[in-house]
Amino acid sequence: MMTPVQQVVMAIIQITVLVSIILLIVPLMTFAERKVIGYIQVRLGATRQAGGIRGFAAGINKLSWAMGRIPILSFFRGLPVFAADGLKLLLKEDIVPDRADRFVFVIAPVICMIPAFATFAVICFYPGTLFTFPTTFPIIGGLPFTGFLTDINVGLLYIMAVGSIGVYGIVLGGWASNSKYPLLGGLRSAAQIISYEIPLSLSLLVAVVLSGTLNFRELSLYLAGVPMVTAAGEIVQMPLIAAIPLFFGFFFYITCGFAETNRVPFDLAEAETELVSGFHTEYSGMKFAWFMLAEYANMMAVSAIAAGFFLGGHYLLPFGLQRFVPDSIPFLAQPSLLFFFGKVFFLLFTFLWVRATLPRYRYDQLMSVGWKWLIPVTLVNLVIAATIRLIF
Amino acid sequence: MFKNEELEINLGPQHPSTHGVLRVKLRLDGETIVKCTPIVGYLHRGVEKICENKTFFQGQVWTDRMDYVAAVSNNLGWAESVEKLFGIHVPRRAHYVRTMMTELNRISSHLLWLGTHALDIGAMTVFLYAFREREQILDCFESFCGARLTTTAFRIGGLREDIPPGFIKQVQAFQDRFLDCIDEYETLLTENRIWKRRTIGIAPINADECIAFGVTGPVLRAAGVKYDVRKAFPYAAYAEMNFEIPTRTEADTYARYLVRLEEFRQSHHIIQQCIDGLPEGNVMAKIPKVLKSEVNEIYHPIEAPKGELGYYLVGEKGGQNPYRFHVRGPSFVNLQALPQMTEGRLLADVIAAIGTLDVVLGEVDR
Amino acid sequence: MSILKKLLPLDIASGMKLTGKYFGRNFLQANRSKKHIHITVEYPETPISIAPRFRGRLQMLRDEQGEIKCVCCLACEKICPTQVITISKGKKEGRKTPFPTRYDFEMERCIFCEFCVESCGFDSIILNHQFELAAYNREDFSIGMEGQFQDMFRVSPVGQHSISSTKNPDSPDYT
Amino acid sequence: MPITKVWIEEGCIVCNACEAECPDVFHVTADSCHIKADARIDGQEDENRSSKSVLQNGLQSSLETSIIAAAVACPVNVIQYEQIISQIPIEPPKIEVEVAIEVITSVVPMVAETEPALAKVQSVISETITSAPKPRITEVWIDEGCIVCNACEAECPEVFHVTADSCHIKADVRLDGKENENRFEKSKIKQVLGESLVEKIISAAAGCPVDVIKYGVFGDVPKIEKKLDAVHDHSPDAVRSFVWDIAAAPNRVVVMPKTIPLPSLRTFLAEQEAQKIADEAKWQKQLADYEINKTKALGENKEPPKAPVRPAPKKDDNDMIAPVPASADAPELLYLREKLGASVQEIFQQSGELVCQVAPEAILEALVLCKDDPALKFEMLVDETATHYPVADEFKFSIVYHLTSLSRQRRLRLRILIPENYDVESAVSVYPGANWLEREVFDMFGIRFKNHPDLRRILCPDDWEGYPLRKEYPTLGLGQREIDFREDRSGVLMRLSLEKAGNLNINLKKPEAN
Repeated sequence: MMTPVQQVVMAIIQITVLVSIILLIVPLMTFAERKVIGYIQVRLGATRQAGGIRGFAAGINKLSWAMGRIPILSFFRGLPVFAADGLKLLLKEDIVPDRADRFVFVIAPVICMIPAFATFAVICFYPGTLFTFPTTFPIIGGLPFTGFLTDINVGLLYIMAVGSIGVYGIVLGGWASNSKYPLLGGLRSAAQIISYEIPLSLSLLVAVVLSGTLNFRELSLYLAGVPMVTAAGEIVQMPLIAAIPLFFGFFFYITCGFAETNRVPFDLAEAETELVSGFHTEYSGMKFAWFMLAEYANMMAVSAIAAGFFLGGHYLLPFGLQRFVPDSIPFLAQPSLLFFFGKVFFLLFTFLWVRATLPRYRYDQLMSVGWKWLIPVTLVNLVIAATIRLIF
Repeated sequence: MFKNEELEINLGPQHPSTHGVLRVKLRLDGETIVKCTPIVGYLHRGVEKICENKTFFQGQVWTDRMDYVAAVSNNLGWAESVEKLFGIHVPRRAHYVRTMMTELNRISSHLLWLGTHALDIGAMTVFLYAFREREQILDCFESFCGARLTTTAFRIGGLREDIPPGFIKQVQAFQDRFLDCIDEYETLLTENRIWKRRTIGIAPINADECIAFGVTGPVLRAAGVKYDVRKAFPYAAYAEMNFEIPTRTEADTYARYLVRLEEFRQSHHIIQQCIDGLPEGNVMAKIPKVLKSEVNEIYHPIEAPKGELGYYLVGEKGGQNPYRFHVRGPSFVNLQALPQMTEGRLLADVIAAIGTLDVVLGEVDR
Repeated sequence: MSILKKLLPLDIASGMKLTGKYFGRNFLQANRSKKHIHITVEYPETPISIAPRFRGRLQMLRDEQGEIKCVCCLACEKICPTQVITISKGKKEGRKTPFPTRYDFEMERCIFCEFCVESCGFDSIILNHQFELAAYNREDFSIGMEGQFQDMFRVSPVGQHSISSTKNPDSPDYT
Repeated sequence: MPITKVWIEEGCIVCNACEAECPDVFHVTADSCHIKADARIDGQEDENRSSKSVLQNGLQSSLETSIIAAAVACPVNVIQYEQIISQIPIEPPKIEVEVAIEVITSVVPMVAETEPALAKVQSVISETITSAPKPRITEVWIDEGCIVCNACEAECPEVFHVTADSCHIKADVRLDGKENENRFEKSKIKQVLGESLVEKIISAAAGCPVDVIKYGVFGDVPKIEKKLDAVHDHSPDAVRSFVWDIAAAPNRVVVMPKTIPLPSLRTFLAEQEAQKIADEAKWQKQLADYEINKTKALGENKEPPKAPVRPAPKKDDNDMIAPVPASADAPELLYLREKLGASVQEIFQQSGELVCQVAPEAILEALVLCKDDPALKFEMLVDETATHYPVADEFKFSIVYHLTSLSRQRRLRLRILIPENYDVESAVSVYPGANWLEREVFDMFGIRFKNHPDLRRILCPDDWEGYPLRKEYPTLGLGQREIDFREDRSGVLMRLSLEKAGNLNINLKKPEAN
């Protein structure tokens, strides 16, 4: 067992690693958004830095121009843009509107961002030890570095509880701007989150009902089809037929996830062409960047949950199909960080892909889709899952 | 028990989806529109007054700048109305080339409409796909007359020069791939459930209201009225062309979308006929270097991409410039119907309605 | 059937397929391969094609002897819809026809309609292929016969990329 | 001096410059330039290269200046003319004699006392005048447009005196001894000074940047080169600045129309009738002239003049047939006249368009009829606009309604003529689409419409003054900053004036923007 000091140090190290990964992936996502949507729209996206004809920027530009000759690698031209983007947002003038509610205006992006980051506390990236610190390390020498921060047994509850706080940031930001378009955007967002919280929870309940646990790590392992030992000592394995509600549940969850993260086709809160930019019309500089961070971190969280619950988590095949991969195959049969992140990145790509393809729902249509369509369907799915659980 | 308060909100003049500097004053009850008042004039440059002080030759460059996405159509209207005022007989080859260019321009204008309309409703990618084809058309314009947007394409009495070598090949290359491109747009939009929900039944205006408000063009045709100036009062070489007037009866945004898509195909068909049947001969009528008009007044409408574009010209005896010049811009007249289409509906529908009316503020304000 | 159609998002799937196809094609192909999938051009590095009739900036021409061809008939000044051309007539030793002592072209108002070139009976002006017409001062837009940068006979140093490289604009036979 | 003959030599470039200068004589077609038949005495029009066409007597002196202007404007100098030139171009010598007497009497009063002496002096003077080899400046004046640049005073301080806001001719050189602004009024110079100051005055006039100094000279003008015109090469780093070239600024006065271009069958027929009568009268006069000349020539045993030829109607090789109004035969127009009766003022067709002019009081009735009558059924009002006729007496505006029948595919133009301050009945109750169109007419012309639901300005701001499309409204907007589009942006004029100032040792300051 670890001493309290060791626990604290370990937690700090893990949090630092996690937050840096998020903070790295989020700007990379903004870069990927440009490039993916650019490629889809038969153009190139970002390819270069601004800069003089001499010096560092020019060197990078030259390098990326050479990179352009190589397929696939040419996708990563203009990669330094993400750093420039962040720098720009940091250095930009921070404007607070004259009649805005100053305190709320400043606090709103923080409210938006903190829950988005807090969600990652219970997400399990790897169900076990990634590596062990060498014994030469002070304090933490010889301790394992696990693929998850905490392993609490109400992980899902925590996710749903924390995740629903983020909308307050949007509502308050829209309200505090003291401007009409942000107000409309904030109100839309409030209504939207309330409507979609229910089908989101219902679709996640499928996983809970099937596995019987709220622990993220156990959930993901069980739903991947791995035989598990219960507290009573029985060996349980997910029946194959449970893949059916899981499969549909995945789509429902992803749909609700789009709505929760305010992405197209449900980006009504910041509808570019209707409400100019919705709730963050009046925001600029770092405060705007926090909203962005929150949005992309939310996307990552949704992707990670979807990957962990529905897409087989750390194993290769989703929906419990992993059992057909014989254990004798060395790499593919084992859980891996690579599989998990591969699925997360694919889902993140899907966010961008959908954004480039679909139009936007109207406000009332979004509501009707949520209430009249998604809630009944997820309920039916839940009943099916419960039936399967009961019978098998 | 509850206090109802209406919110007044200005959509524009700076707004991403008002397509220029249109300002719409909206009174909202929640997100429902109680009153909608379009306010125009932010781009008023006095084109009519300017043209009254320019010669008939010079006037053409101002028509480029009214409906700048359909400059060739405007040029055609100007050239034809001056020719009508003077009674100039234009060679047949010039008519064919004019028809071809105008139809290309109709496609390019509709492409811009399609792209921006889809973008307003949230579909980003159609915009770029539409601009890909539009770019090819603009390349054709560039090789024909040297400019891409403000074309000043035609001259009074015909064309400045004959078509350049290789031009037909260039247009044919566009023709060959354009039908596939229409299918791409349709894949992204026509059957898409979100697109259908956003457009079906939105911003309706029936045939009687259209006629009452003087609304013309695809909006009128989507209401089931088979009226097209190209058929009703043929000009240029349209009398010799074989094409259909696409109509729908639903009179909503989706119907207008389908009508315009069908117009793509009809324009494609007309261009093909122009290429195949392009007659030989000179392209410029013999006209004096100084045009001095007789006392006459004419109103010459053409079917611009947005609807009936009419030029009203009054000629003075011996005058080198028009005594009076008036433009009946289709966008200007069509925009009148906006309150009719949006009142009692939702805020997002205003965006769809402005998009589906296809207004260009350069023409509204002139 | 219709319920099934409503349940299964095939319409969305076909749209995703199309956009996915374009992404895949662009992703797998080098940006600068022979066949471009993308329509954008990396402009300063990649040369772009200009149609022969392109209407760029006004430029005066010289004849074989290096003489200015313009004879000050004022046809261009008269026809210009925006009055950007100002000409002063003058005489020059050993030349029969009048000689422009001043030929001003105010590019900021020019609308590139090519009426001036059309009206010129002596082929003494053209609109060249220059499209990079930016400048740092308003005064730099008024182009005359003299001046370091605003010479009517030369292209501006800003527009190095926009002249097709095959033709030398300084040569007298440039058309 | 009347011009008798005009012809065009080889080398015409069909540049149209001559027609712009003198449209009465020259007529430029697509590929050649003609002398008009009306101007020629033989009444024919051909390409007229090298054959000298004789102008009609009446036109010879009246068109003199414009023909000379056209000849000067010709870029290739192919327009030639024959002119009757009198011997002494400038200057009646009588004035000089008077001046001389005055000078002499004032300078040598002692001599003038005796009559024979005076006669002697007079004879001397007349001798000097007729044989005078030396030139004399007789009068100096300053035209409009002086920019008070001080250049003339630097050149010739004896004559010119530049004050703060104007330029004067000094009192002591003037014959009348007064000093004033001296615009238009040619001030006579004292004869004594006339000779000595010739070079100075001429160089001052040449040095004037706006060329407003004019002088009358007697005798041969000494050749003084305009130094500044010769310069056209200069170093690229010359000072560049903004100088307003006032002389080149276009005239911004509103030119009001002189005619009433209101197409009308009645007017057209009346004009044609009048033209026919005038032509006939002209022809009769030509015949009569010929008869007189013939008898006169026969009486003097000279060769009789050619018989006049009746000029054939002008034929152009253009693809252009000017559309003329024709009487109405369209059933719509006839039906309208039958239905509306006396309120229809005129019906006709022109350019294939149907026009029906009704009384302004009956316009609503006419619109209702057009819309609802099953025989007409003009469902749509496509356009409504107005035209301003400031010259006309009985009316000031015409309002036209363009109606289209979608079902029958016909168009009709209804027209009313209204005086100033007449409130027209609004068409909105019949055609709701007229709303914005009438607002535009109100905005642009100030015509008010009765019973219009929302008569506000539409394109102009609400507080705009004036009605822009009226003819008296200037093209340069009211209250707009005057921008001289011909300002010296490339700095040529500035450079010239700076150089000149440098030559004259004047420090020209750069004007400051206020």
